[in-house]
Amino acid sequence: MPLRRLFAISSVLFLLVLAISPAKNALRSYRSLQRQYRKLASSRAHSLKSAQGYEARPVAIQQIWLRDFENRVDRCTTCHLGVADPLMAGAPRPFDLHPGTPHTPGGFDRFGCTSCHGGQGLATTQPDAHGSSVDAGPPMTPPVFIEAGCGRCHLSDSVAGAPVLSRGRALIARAGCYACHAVRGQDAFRSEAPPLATLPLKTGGAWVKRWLKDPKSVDPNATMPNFHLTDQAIDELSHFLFAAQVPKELAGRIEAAAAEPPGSSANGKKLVSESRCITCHTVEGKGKGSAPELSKIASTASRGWLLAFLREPQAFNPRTAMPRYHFSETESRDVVAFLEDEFRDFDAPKDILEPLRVNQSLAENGRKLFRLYGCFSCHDPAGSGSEKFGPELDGIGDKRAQSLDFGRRTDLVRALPAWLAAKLESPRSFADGLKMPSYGFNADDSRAVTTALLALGAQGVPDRYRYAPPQKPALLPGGPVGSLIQSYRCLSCHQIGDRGADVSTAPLTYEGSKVKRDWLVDYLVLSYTLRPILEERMPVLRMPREDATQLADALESFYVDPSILADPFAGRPASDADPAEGQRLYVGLGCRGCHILGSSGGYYGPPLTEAGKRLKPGWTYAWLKGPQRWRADVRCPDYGLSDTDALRLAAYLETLVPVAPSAKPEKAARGVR
Amino acid sequence: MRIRAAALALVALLTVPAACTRKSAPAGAKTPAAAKTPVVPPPLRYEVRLGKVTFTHYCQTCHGESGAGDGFNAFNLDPHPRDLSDPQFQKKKSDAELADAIQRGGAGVGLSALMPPWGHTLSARQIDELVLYLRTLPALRKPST
Amino acid sequence: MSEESERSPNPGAPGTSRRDFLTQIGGGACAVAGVGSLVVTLDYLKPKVLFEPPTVFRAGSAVDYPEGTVRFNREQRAYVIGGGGGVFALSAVCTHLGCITRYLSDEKAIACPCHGSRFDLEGNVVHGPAPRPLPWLEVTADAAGNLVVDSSIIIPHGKVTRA
Amino acid sequence: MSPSPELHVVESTDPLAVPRRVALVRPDTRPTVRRGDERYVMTFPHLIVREVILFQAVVIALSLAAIVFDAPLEGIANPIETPNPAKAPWYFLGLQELLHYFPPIVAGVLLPGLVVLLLAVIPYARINLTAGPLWASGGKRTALALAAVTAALFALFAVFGCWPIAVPTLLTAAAMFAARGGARGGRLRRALAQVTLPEWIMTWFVVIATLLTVIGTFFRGPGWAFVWPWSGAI
Amino acid sequence: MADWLRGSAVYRSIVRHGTADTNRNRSLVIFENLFLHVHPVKVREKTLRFSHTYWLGGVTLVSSLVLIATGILLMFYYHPSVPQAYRDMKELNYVVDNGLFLRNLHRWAAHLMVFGAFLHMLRVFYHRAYRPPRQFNWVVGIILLILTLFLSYTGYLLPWDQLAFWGVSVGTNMAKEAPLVGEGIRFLLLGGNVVSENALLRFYVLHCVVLPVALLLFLSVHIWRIRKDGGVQGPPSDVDDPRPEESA
Repeated sequence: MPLRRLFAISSVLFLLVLAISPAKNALRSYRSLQRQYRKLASSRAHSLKSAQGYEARPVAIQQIWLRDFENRVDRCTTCHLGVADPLMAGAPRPFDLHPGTPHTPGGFDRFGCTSCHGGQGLATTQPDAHGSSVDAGPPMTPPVFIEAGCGRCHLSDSVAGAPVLSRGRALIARAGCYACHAVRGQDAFRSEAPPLATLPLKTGGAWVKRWLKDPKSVDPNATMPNFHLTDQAIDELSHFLFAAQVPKELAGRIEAAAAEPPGSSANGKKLVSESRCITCHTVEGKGKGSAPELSKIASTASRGWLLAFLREPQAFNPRTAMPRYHFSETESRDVVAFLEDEFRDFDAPKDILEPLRVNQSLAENGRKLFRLYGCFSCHDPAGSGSEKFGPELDGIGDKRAQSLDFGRRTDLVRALPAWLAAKLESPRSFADGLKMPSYGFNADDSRAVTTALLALGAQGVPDRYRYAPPQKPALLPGGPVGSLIQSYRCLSCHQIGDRGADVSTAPLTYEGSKVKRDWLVDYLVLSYTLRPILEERMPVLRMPREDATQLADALESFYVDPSILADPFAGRPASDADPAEGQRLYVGLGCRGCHILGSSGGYYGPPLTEAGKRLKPGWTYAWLKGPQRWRADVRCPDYGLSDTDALRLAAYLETLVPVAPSAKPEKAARGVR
Repeated sequence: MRIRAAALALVALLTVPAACTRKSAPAGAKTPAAAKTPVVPPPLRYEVRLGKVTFTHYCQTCHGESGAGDGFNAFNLDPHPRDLSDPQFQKKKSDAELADAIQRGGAGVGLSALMPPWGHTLSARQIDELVLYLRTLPALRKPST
Repeated sequence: MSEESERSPNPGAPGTSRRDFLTQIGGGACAVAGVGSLVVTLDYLKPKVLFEPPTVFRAGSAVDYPEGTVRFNREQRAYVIGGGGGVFALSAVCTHLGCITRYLSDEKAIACPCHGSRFDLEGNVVHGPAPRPLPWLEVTADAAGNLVVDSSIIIPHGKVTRA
Repeated sequence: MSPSPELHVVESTDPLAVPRRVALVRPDTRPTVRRGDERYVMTFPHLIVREVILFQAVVIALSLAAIVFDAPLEGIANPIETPNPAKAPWYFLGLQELLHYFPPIVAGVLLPGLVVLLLAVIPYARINLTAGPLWASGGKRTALALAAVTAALFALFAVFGCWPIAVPTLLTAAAMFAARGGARGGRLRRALAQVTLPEWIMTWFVVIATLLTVIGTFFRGPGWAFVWPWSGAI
Repeated sequence: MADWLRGSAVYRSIVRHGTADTNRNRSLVIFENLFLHVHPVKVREKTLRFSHTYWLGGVTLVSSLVLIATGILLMFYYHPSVPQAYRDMKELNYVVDNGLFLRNLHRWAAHLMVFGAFLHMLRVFYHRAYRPPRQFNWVVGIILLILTLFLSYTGYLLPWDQLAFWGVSVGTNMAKEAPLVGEGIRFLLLGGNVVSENALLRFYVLHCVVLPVALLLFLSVHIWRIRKDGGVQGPPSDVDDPRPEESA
């Protein structure tokens, strides 16, 4: 080809090729989107001036720069132009107003977008920003897991407004994940799983094998996961467990108890129903509790063990939630007799409680398996040392899909949430030789746990953004009062400060300011139903009166809140505050809609029939001034009462004392149904 | 010979249920799906979901899960709680009126004091969300009637 | 291309105009590409996003500024001053050569450390090389009295904001 | 170089040179003898325009590549999380592949150092300057030496299990023997017969380097295990 | 317009010859231009043939020119500091107009330059163009090849992504194996024992200043030597080509 023609052609090509990139740049999609937005917004504008304002907006990249929040840059608003503009409510997708949440629309300049939604804030193209293309940055969190974003900053177990996250965190704690996996801030976690030292005297070889095969099939409340053991492994582990040396002292107790004469099943039935076991345990699935199912307990544990355990549960498992009931020797025998008669698995083989004759070589293999599967993490945490058995979970929420090992699971979407869900559902399906057991989470549980896991970021957010609700100090005295609180396991149901479980609606933190001491003593000795609709009720612990007095005195003197006035009437008699007017208020405000008073009233709040005997007026006053202050999610509405009105009502309630202090407990004791 | 006969019988035994399941499986799969479709409520918008949470927590005890005024505490109450899922009622009341009734309670709008005022307990936004959720109740009601 | 045509370019030869045309196309395309590259390069060099502190900043509430209060905002290089029955803001950049001035609380004056310019609390030059008074910056107050200063907007002297 | 080099008399073999000229040259200088009327053209425009076209062609090719293929950019560097496999840039993958077979000191330092040294001394080595075809001088001794060296090299690489070197070594040796007496063969064999020993060595080196680089780039997956490029594990 | 431009005093002070329509003016184009001055006024027609050199040296040279141009532009948006370096890549990608194009161009040109240099070396070897008097230029070429590799390698770290970090970690660990000096070289190169911000800064300085200057220096020598050694050298059949005269 002649040189000049070649030169002309190549020059023109040169020009054309060099023009491609600027042309592509000029046609970037955000530009046309911004022009569309201008048109849409100005057509929606209420005034000519604001329409002109929209029209005049330049086409440019928008960004939210959060220097103090991990130096985050979110350019989502380059396309999502209307997120903070009320005018754009209901507009088509990239332009619509962001739904209102605790942090929006007011908080965009503090939180940006990616802090909740994930994705790549720096990107200005949709596939890269949303992380939908293969090697783009971090993908967006799918909307079902959106609460994972809350969990990055909100570090408490329970996060108000994030029910899925809170549930996920609770499930993780209950499943004992922290026993094997290290997670920041959970170093102190201890599983409630029982030590296995007394197992040879507790149950039989057949039962242990059944249990190891699938704990949930034996007890639906079991927290122990299914390790999918082979029959041989089960056999070896059973031999190892039965080879354990039972501590002499406990063995003595169990054997002595086994030798005792049988008790009265009929009396046992009455005692069980009074003791409200179903507050924690379930019986054939009835009851809200999550403690072991009782309906087959007699085919799980030997009579001697049950009796010895019932008399002092903490000697067998120092971490148990089970309180110590002060049954007399006979009473405890009666209770166990009832359990033996009624709560038995009648389909179970006769020899289910026969101890296993130990084969030492199998037991030796079992010992290896016990280590191999990390059983010690839950059952013998002291023996596990400081090393956690499983890989640490911190940062799992920021893992990139490319760095995950999908192994055999070619069926999965290559994304972190899918991987986590599959890990939870069938952990062993990824490769051979994996040890993680399966927990039998249902779809909802699995979603909640995945949400909580996605909240575990690689780095903690800056201090300014970290939020944990203010720590309520937990006063836990030592000495005799402390050991009483320990042995009655008050914290299994009640909260003190931030310690303890949330089963009871009555935290003990300010109980001394709330209830009158004399009432409390009586109540501790023989508790009765305060809130008829709740299934979780205070059990009758058979507390001796001196214990009750000691506890009540301690509550009276230590567990007080300085903001609750001891005497709201300021030294004057309560009648000065006009209780008659208070009664009128009681009617006028509709309190009877929820509270029982005398023979009528709603079935929701606690009965007020004997409020004057039970509640201190200072508490009543403080409560009426704002119930939510004392319990954030309480349903009792805040009426916005004036001081005078609140005082009048308090005075009225103070007048409510039972006419004839008859024995209530018969009516209330409904126990096991 | 007997072994072979036994094996044949076994094979037959195994194939018959297999054949049956193969036939019945698609049919069985179809019917529940077809029956299910109308029942599944449409996915709720974010604000409405928040409203639902508030409703479940504060209102359900009296107004009932579907808003029909059949909560377990309703039998105590006279007058009876309002049936919120009634389309006639919904048509009559504007959003502002509903929000006002929630905020100031029954007594505030000249009705029964048994409906407490929630203005001090719930934020304005929560009340707005609640109203949004209330508006979805009539639609939820239809399949059950 | 033959040897002869190169040695003696013949204006009358039939190939000449076509060859010139081709040369012009080639040269022209190169020139356009060159100029275009220059333009694109200049556009490339123009930053499209900026990481600069916002010129608008919150200065607290009006009640924090009783008469005579002077607060220096380091990042925004501005004084927020309570005076004249309200609040106003002054740029802290000396009008002489751009040094950052200092507020001398015991002398109630603003002084520049570089060349000794002095200003009073309203920004007027007391003495020194500074040619102009310190500029006043826009201060707006909302209904609750929260002050917002925009250091990018200069307003006339004496326009005090009252909450 | 000795101070007074020996002089050789060389006859110009150019038949066009009339009258014949005699040139005196040293063995390490190449005789440059005018061969007749060489055609010359003006640098401008002939060379310059070609250069401009070359420039444009390269830029066009690069631009098209830049528009079609994006430069790779992975996640931000994370010193804790090693990608598997961790690969060096492609031009070092041959080396990295060598490291897989040999102790680091050999593969990382000795071999590359040797290669650079050999490359640098090429123009100073006599064998390169005389540059006769491998089998020019009969060749029983050459054949023996070649077989011995090949056997030694093959044994060495085979001991290390380095088949990507051992096998091309054998193949090259085979090609070299095939070239023996190729002057009377077909076109290919005639061409082979003209190849000098340094060229054989360079070819051997290029084949090995290419093979190692290709294997390192496309056939190595997690744990530097051999994978097929289409398995997606690279 | 064009005529007026050509007639102006300013134009004529820059371009001191007339239009290139006579051989005299064509010669002047070469004489008067610093950059074209490396060429002789006349070249042998044979050397213009594609098969003579395959233009491989030219391809390498053009890639290096593209690299210098795009590299300078990229430097405007690059901070050699640890989280920022990576973020700057993202900025080029998403915010800077044509930034991604320039980065891609730089990357592919770098690969082309390494590849072109290898092929160029092979071509020269097989064409026996390393023979005297070109032996010195061959060595310069080897140095250029090594410089090119180092330039490419130091540039590899600058994006500070996983690919860069681990590529360089692996590479520097190879250097560590050198006897005696290996550890020291690695320590000097990285400015520490691990690939860190120090290493990034050092690689940046090497990539943007030290190595390019060295490359330009040796490149000048390389090109100057081509001219001095009698122009580009073709395939072995040209071995006995006459040495061309410098001017006709």
